[in-house]
Amino acid sequence: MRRRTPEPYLWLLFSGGGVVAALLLPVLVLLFGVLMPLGVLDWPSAAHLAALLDPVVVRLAVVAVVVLCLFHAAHRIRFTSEELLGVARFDLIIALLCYGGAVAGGVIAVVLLF
Amino acid sequence: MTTAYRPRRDYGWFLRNRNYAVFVARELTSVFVAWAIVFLMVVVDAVLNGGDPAAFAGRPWVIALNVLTLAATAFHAVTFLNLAPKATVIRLDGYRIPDWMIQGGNHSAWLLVSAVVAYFVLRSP
Amino acid sequence: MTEAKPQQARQATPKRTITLEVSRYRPGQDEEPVFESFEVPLMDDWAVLDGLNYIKDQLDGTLSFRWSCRMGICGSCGMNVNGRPRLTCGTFFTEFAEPGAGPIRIEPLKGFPVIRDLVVEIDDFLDKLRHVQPWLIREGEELPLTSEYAQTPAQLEAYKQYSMCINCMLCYSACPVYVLDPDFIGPAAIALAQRYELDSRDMGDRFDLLNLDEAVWGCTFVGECTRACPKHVDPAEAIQRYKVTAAMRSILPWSRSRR
Amino acid sequence: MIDVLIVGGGGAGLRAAIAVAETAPELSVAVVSKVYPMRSHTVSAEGGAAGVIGAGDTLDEHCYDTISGGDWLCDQDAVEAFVAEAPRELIQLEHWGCPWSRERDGRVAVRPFGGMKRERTWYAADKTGFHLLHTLFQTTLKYDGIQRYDEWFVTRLIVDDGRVHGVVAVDIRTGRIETIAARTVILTTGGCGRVFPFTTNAAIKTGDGMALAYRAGAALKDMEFVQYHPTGLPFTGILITEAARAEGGWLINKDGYRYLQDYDLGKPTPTPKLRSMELGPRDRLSQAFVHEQQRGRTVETPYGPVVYLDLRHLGENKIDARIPFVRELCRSYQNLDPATDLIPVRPVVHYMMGGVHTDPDGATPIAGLYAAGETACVSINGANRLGSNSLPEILVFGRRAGTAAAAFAREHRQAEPPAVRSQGEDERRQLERAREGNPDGERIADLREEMQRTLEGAAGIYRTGAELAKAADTLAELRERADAARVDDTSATFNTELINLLELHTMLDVARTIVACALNRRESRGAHQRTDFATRDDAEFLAHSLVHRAPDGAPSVGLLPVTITRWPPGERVYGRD
Ligand SMILES: Cc1cc2nc3c(=O)[nH]c(=O)nc-3n(C[C@H](O)[C@H](O)[C@H](O)COP(=O)(O)OP(=O)(O)OC[C@H]3O[C@@H](n4cnc5c(N)ncnc54)[C@H](O)[C@@H]3O)c2cc1C
Ligand code: SF4
Ligand code: F3S
Ligand code: FES
Repeated sequence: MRRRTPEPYLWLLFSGGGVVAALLLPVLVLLFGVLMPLGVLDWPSAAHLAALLDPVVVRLAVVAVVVLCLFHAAHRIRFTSEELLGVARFDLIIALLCYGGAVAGGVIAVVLLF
Repeated sequence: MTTAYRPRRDYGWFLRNRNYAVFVARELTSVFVAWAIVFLMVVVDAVLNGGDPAAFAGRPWVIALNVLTLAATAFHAVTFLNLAPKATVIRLDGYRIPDWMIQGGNHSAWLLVSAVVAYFVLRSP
Repeated sequence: MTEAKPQQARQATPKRTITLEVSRYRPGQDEEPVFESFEVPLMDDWAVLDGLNYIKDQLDGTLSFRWSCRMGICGSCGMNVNGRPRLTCGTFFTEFAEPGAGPIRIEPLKGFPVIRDLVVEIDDFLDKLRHVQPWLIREGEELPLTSEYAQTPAQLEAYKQYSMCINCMLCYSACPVYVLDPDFIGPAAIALAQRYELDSRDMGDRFDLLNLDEAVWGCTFVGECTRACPKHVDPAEAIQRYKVTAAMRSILPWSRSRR
Repeated sequence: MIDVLIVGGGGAGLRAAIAVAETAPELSVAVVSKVYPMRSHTVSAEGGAAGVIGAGDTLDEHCYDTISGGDWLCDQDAVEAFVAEAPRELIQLEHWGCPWSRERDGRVAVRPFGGMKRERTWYAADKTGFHLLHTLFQTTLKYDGIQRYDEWFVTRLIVDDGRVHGVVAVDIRTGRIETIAARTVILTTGGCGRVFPFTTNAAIKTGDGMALAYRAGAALKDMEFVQYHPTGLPFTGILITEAARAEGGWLINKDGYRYLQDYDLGKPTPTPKLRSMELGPRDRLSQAFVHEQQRGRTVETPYGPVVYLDLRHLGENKIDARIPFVRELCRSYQNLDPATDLIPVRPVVHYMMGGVHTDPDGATPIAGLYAAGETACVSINGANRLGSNSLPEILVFGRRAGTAAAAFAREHRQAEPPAVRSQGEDERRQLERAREGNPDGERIADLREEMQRTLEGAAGIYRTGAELAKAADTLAELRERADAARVDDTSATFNTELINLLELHTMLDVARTIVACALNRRESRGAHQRTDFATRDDAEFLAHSLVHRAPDGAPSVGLLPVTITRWPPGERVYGRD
């Protein structure tokens, strides 16, 4: 029996995160990060936004988006840094740091939202 | 007899050809993805815990960074959705659905999702 | 018979010449590869390989390189031409000969140890091919040698593309992951595994051979392997498809079916 | 000591290796090849492999096509064995995974081929040889017992007292010269097209195995029969497969006229008709070209006169489905698209009917020495091979030679005689001397070119006694000059100049036998056409040429009767019925 590898699971999270990030992030950054601060659009009222976040499903979804996107980023950062800097022999540490960061982000999101 | 020459490690490989550079750029969009999440969490925090999202988002450096982030996440979206057919070969009747159809579907989904999100956010109460 | 003598026609009045900068590495003589320049006739229908043969035949008999079929099918003449992995028998001077173009640089395929001049070591690559068990695996009783296993054109089509690999290794040379980490099983070997995995006649299961950090999970989808491949095998696709298969198999361990 | 040592990693060699591994797993088997096996020339074969399978076809018809195609110079017992076993070999390949092209219902598809009365040519698009070789190679990887010596060049057979004992070989990579002792040796080194200047053959086809056997005292058979393929691309000599004509391509001259109708090959029809016109045998088509040229109806190009192969009426879809490689080759190497343009073609040296004299089990008169594939002459090809008979030949006789050698090795377990060591030492000294270099002599390439020109001039499609006699002298003299050839490369590592020198020597030996046999055969038959003896002469020459190396190194030619079983010699009829 060969050693089991966690890569399939990490890759699934990475791919899911990639899809979620691709579908959601550009529009959110466009609205909240660019158009509203620049005054092209008005900020919606805090109450409206809070209302949007009110249902539990939405909160859970936000947590999922956060976790997936962070995993996506963590996965790519792990591999790219190893390839660019040639530090693949420290893979275990790098992987722990990257995925650890993603998990931490998830925890913070839970704390914020619930 | 191992007299073969083993080339030294090439630290600048990603500068050797345009495609490599595009690849690295694609991978580095992930840093912006991470930042986008951080930024959105700050906004969420402000919304839920009584802060002013506009104050943080309005700082010049944050706007500048977000303009870059917009470009990066859009680039991420385009590349990611374009590459999807490679992993998902779909066959109907034994013949393969051409890549452009799958890509077209992905991009339509992206537009749709974006429109829905924008609608809910901007719908005035 | 008065037949034309192609060999002579070949050398008929070259209009111009072109410079080939050829990487030389002579063990025991050179510490590391050095470039040597040769002037060769710039003929319209010459490939880079014809230029190298001109050097070997007329200018310097000590230049070493591999070639055989000169028709893009044996896979032995892969080299780095102006920084890109190419089959030299299928790369023509006309591509580089616009006025003002510099010399053509010819180096051994990147990512492999250099035995001499343009010849690289490929045994490790062959071990990788063998690792994926590239043969048809059957279980149970064999058909007698009087009838074939049926396979419809559509079933053939499902793996055909991955069976077109000529083992030229251009994809390895193009893949930064392989060049940085030679343990990576690499594009052609995984495409070959897929060639059998997707063959309707094959009953084998190469999950344990492919679901490894140094097999499909080593690939970060640079995609350059596919761009380099002269036979349109699309190894990048083969790998990404197996990633999906392997991931599904991992979360649904009971799903043994491969298709 | 290795039980079965196979020299050559092409189709014949790999098939032999598997046969040994399967039938005699307790024996040791090794494949020595001067290139990695999947680079062997079998990889270039395009069109297909003949084997009776379809309804309405019979073994007898395949026999008859082969024998009449070979102008009655085939040994009919060998042909019968070959035809009977070909289909099971092709099915065996299928069972090993070969991606044969298929009919809609999943059965293997067959296509027509030149000189064949029925559709019986199996194909894998137009990369049949490629798929066949890779399937065989990948299948050998399954057997741990098959050892490989990749990129080792065999320079000598060790023969003592009428029995083979092994080979001497150079490891090209390190330059190490080694004696490999073996109980049996199978030569599967392929053909020798490179003795001619304009050939479809890959660079490695230099007739090494023929020369090895010849020098060791074995006979070569029917060496005068050199096949010209009618459709090679000018300049490169790259082959445009006969499948292009089988799918409906036309040969036209400079006036757009399907000229084959003028040469007793039938009447033009819009769709291909078996054994007629463009589907006639290769010797007759190549000869027709020469006559067209003499009538001034060919087109002059910088690379000699050409006619055109017209595929335009087949349409893009059919071309892409059936002969995609033809399109790929035309686009890359001729800068034209067969879907819209005419392809310039001319006859090109393609295949060697002759080779090492063997019986139908591949055995040579030297005990323990076998040969199979293009390097051997069993003989099933006679005076002219039919297209698509060679791939099944390498399978059928590769397997037979493998099995026979295994049986021999099992029964004859000899001890190593002292000759092994002494002959090995002798060879080593010679090779080391060659590697010391020689700054003076003539360039290898120049000598090679002179040899090639000599052969093309004298032993081309049409030959005369006077020219052949002159060529024999030129070649004898070239042989001497080659001993003093210039060698600059004194390195041990990957010394390809040394290999080129060794190949020049083998080619010269082979070239001399071709000319000697051609000179001796005072008749015209199949691919051997003498303008001074223009007809077939069954009374004297219904016989194989057998050529031995005389003590002075010159070839000495004799005759051996042809085996006739059921098909007495008759007229070769194409396009009339
Ligand atoms: C372009 C082309 C197309 C063809 N198409 C068809 C077709 O459609 N149908 C058909 O039936 N036939 C076809 N043929 C003919 C057929 O391909 C060959 O006759 C057949 O492949 C020969 O196989 P082989 O195994 O005998 O030799 P090869 O495949 O030539 O193998 C020879 C082997 O011997 C090794 N070797 C040689 N010398 C030495 C040495 N000194 N030391 C060590 N190793 C050595 C080489 O490395 C190689 O591995 C075609 C031929 C050509 C040229
Ligand atoms: S996949 Fe393509 S590039 Fe890679 S070895 Fe095969 S043919 Fe060459
Ligand atoms: S270039 Fe390399 S990283 Fe993957 S997609 Fe191709 S194998
Ligand atoms: S020489 Fe065979 S692929 Fe180039």
